Amino acid sequence: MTHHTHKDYAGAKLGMWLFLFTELLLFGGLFLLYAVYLKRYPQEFTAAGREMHVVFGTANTAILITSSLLAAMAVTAIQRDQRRQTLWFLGGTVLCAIIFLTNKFFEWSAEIGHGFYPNSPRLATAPPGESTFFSLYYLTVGLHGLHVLIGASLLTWVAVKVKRGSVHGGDFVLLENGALYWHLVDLIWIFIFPLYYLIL
Amino acid sequence: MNPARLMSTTDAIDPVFMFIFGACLVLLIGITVVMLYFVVRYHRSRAPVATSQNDGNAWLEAVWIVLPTLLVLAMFYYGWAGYLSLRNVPAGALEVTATARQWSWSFSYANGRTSPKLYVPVGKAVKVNLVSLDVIHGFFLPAFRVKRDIVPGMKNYAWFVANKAGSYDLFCSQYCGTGHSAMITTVEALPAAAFEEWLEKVPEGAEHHGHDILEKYGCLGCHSEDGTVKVGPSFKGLWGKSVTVVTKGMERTITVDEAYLRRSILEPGADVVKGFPAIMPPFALKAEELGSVLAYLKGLK
Amino acid sequence: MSDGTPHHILGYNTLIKVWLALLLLTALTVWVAHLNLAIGHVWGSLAIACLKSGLVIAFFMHMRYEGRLLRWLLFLTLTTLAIYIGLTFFDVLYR
Amino acid sequence: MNSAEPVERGFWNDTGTTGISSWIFSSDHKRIGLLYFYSTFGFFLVGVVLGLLLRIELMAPGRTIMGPQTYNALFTVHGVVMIFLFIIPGFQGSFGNLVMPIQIGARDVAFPRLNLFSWWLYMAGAVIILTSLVTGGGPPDTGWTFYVPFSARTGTNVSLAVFGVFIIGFSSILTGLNFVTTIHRLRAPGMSWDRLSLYVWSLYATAWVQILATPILAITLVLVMAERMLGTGLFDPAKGGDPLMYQHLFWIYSHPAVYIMILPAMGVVSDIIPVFSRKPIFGYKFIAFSSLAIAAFGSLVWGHHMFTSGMSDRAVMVFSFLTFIVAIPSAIKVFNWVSTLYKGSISLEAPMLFALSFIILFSIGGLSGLILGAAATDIHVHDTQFVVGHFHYVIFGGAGFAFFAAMHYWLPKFYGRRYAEKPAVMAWTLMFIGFNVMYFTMQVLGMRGMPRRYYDYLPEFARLNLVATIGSWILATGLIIMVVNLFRGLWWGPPFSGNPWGGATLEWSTPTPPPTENFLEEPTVTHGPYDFSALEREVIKTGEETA
Ligand code: HEA
Ligand code: HEA
Ligand code: CUA
Ligand SMILES: [Cu+2]
Repeated sequence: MTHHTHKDYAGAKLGMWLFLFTELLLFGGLFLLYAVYLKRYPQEFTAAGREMHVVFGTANTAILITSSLLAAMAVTAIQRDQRRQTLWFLGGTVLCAIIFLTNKFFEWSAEIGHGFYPNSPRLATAPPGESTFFSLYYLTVGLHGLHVLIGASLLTWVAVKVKRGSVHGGDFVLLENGALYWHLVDLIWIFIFPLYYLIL
Repeated sequence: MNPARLMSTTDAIDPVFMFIFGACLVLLIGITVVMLYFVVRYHRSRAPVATSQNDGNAWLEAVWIVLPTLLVLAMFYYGWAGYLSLRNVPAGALEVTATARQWSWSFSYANGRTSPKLYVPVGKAVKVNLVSLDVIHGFFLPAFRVKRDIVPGMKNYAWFVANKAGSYDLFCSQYCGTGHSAMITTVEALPAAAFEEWLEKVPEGAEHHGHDILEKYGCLGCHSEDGTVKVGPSFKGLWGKSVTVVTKGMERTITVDEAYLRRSILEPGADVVKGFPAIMPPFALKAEELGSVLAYLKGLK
Repeated sequence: MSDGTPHHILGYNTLIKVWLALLLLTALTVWVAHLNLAIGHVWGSLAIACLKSGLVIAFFMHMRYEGRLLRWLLFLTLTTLAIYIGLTFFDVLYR
Repeated sequence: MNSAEPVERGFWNDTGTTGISSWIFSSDHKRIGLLYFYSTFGFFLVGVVLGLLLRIELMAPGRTIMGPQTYNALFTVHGVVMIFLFIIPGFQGSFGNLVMPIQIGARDVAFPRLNLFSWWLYMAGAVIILTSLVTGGGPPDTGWTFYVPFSARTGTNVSLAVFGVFIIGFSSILTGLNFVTTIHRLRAPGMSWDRLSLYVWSLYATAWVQILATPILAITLVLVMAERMLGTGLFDPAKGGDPLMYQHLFWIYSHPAVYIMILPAMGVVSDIIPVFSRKPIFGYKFIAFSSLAIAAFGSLVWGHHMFTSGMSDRAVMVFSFLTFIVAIPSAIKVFNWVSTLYKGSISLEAPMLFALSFIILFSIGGLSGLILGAAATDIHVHDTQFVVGHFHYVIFGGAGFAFFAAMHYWLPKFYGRRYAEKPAVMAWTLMFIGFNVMYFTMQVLGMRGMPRRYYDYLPEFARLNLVATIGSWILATGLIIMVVNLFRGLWWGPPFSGNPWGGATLEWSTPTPPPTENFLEEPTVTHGPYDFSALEREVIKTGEETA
């Protein structure tokens, strides 16, 4: 009864895009709060932004952009039916994701070590807006990190399918959709970066 | 809606209500009557086949888009105008601060007088500044059509004027927890002279001092003095009674004495009387306040 | 594919050019941030971020080669978000 | 299954496997639809019992059968169950799934397995919510709105309940995107956009609301959890947060959500009225378009829940204005429905009775919404029983009655058996009377100033509260008769086959019950959904064949 006589490629992509829209709006709620609190506490946000590690942020931006490039190249490769290249590109993407998360881990350790985390004693004595900034930062970046994790797992799974040959030049929606998801992760970071790291 | 002629908030709201309500009633009756007429007239027993296959008419559509639009625009306008008169406090209004907490009211006046009821002079506009000590509450005076939420950290206000002496209900309208429905008090509108007299009167007598403190801290919102069970146990006859309490998950029976009461006030979570939710917040009473409260409770038979 | 949608294949060269542009814009936005243009630089960084995301969407995500429907829907989503934020500001700005 | 006459079984028998696993692991949209139907309707009955208990408590002032804390938990759970477990997933999940793919001539939805996953997510969320009632600090007592700071402070099990709602939100999103894709991609040849039934149009509009609004709820609930567990303080004034921002975020979703509830209901009514009047729907394009307009403008009006909150006056003006604008597409629908009756041939069978009473009850609810939408009058009735009356009129009188209409109209199609007509009409009569006695009284109470979420009230409100409680019992009697009659009919009643209502939409052209892939051969659509003249020719033709 589930014999798929035809695979609706455009339908699958439409579905994926719709899902990406909901992800955009999910983060949209956090950006909305950011906008409101930036309006209310411009000085405090600037002060808190100075505590951020721009170097980490910039490095991670470059890493994500590169990973996005690799994901896009993987799509090109599979369209040309080059399985080996596809796997290399996907591997690169996942590697970037791992580096990104490792960076993140060190960055968070440093920040938490300095006493910046929600409800921390240090923030309790700081002006109200700073605690708001850090709470938003941790929630947004944490949620983003979760998406990096999901995206990387998704791409690994797709890579396995490519290797097994069930995703190939004639049927690669899965890879394309996985890559779309990955680009979304990049897209959101593109906004997180200036809003949290560059509010100097 | 000329503010000079405006006598009260009630006068600002009621005509708007009448207008919108009336228009809605007319529409509803119209729609119902037409529908019932069609149902009866074109019932299959009378009309075995449909006599028309008409599936639309652009003119009709235009009519019932434009007319309702005009109607709702009028409703919007009057609604907005009425709202503005609730927001613009007349000059020279008497200022009172309402402090809301779970689950009691306290009203304080410029001269430092505080009261659990809102006393106001007849015929004079009163501006009430709304302060919350914990969660969101709502300041609701149905008789004056006034309502405003009391949000912690925000400076909300409301105003009204009582044109007739009397006692009016004051409700907490925004859900605030177990005692929400018990968070009610009254507005007491007194003739100007009587109000002045009340305002200057110093709360009397040391023997009632304990009662005043209970009132000040809002204890009476949850604990009655007459034996009725509200959110918490009643104070009446409490002293010397033996009660079952839950301490760290264990039940035990104790006799109410000074030490127990003291702990219950300063550290309410320590022993919770069985059958009541553990929701009372700790109250940091000053030593002498605590003393007179305990003395007062002892005498409350 | 059975529905016969033509698939546009993006060459590696194009992708790498886009990547370089993205890195450049990242450098630019870090540089702009150090110029100390007060609050104005929030708008500057946001403009650059929009440009970058435009590139990602158009090329990496192939939006340039998609039909009209997807573009419309993307537009719809972004408008919706803008409206959510915009109408909230009627409260925040005038409170 | 012991009726004398044999009944064709369609998709019930088609699959090789049997037993429970052929249901809960099936990706057939009809089976998933019935799964949704039974689970949501089950929760509806749970919510109904809770509502009844609320009314008994309010029968007389003071303590009647429970304490204040219990009451508060009860209305919270009642609201959460009714909103998140019944009415939001209910329509899309059950009748959307059952009917929509057939109406567009598809074999299934675009992502059948995702569809099943949605149901599983829904069940998981429901189980989590139920768990929250008996674990931790006990059932949440915040009201279904979860307003901070109260929800961040209360000791009850809010975090878990909120997490359950979060999961259900996910399920709703997936259903929405599945339906949009299905309607875009899987229409049968000849099924142009102007031949879609109005029910499908309304589901399409609803699906967009689900996609564009639900993510905001998801993030808001995450923030409430973070507030409680991490102390992020984003809504805590002591830490620089703003409680009103929570309300904005909550209502950005929850106002559009009321249109998730009502739009499919409007679609059902738009489908039923022409069938039982034997006349094309009046103003097809306007009704279809007004569904989209409601979905679009419905996203702009959330602030009308916050008129008294201390929001800026300018925002009050903007949101009040937009609220009135969104009433216009609803007005368009009502006028077109009534006009459809004109010069028709009206038969008052159970589905039609529910559909017609929908118009009246929805109009009362919607018109009272206008009183709430005007800034001045909302100040008086906000957070009173008037609001409770308003939303029960639109949700229960509107969406609920349309749900009942759909049950009587479509379920026989999927069971191949039908209920008895007389008890159905009697049940309807009782429900209609009981409903108005209860909720109209509550609106009067609200205008007199009785606040909502009040466990206890002043003596002056006693008489009307008693009346309302009696109304709830009349309503309950009607509902019991309806449920018993309907299910007895579906399981053991006389056979139902062919096209007894005389519908012209595609589901009436497949066998009853439909086979697994809905159509014996892929249909080609040649006429509109309400083209009864085309239908009459077909009926005569098939009549000859069977003769
Ligand atoms: C199915 C659900 C549903 C629907 C469809 C609606 C529809 C509407 N609602 Fe309602 N509403 C709720 C569910 C719903 N609502 C809920 C659950 C709450 C409370 C939440 C809580 O606090 O717990 C609420 C609360 C609520 C409030 C906040 C009240 C308060 O707390 O103070 C407001 C204020 O504007 C409002 C307005 C409206 C309006 C204007 C419509 C309009 O869409 C109605 C349009 C319909 C008509 C207008 C009637 C039909 C038309 C005619 C009969 C023709 C003639 C009409 C004209 C000339 C215009 N609603
Ligand atoms: C879909 C939505 C929906 C529905 C259908 C209902 C249905 C009912 N509601 Fe509900 N209600 C809400 C949604 C809904 N409600 C929401 C969202 C709130 C706000 C919560 C909050 O404030 O946070 C609310 C609040 C609310 C209150 C206000 C509480 C307060 O503010 O103090 C009250 C009080 O009377 C009430 C009562 C009822 C009653 C009596 C019913 C009636 O439908 C029930 C009628 C009863 C029956 C019909 C019973 C008969 C059936 C049986 C006994 C079972 C038989 C079964 C079999 C034979 C199988 N509800
Ligand atoms: Cu205070 Cu409700
Ligand atoms: Cu609303």
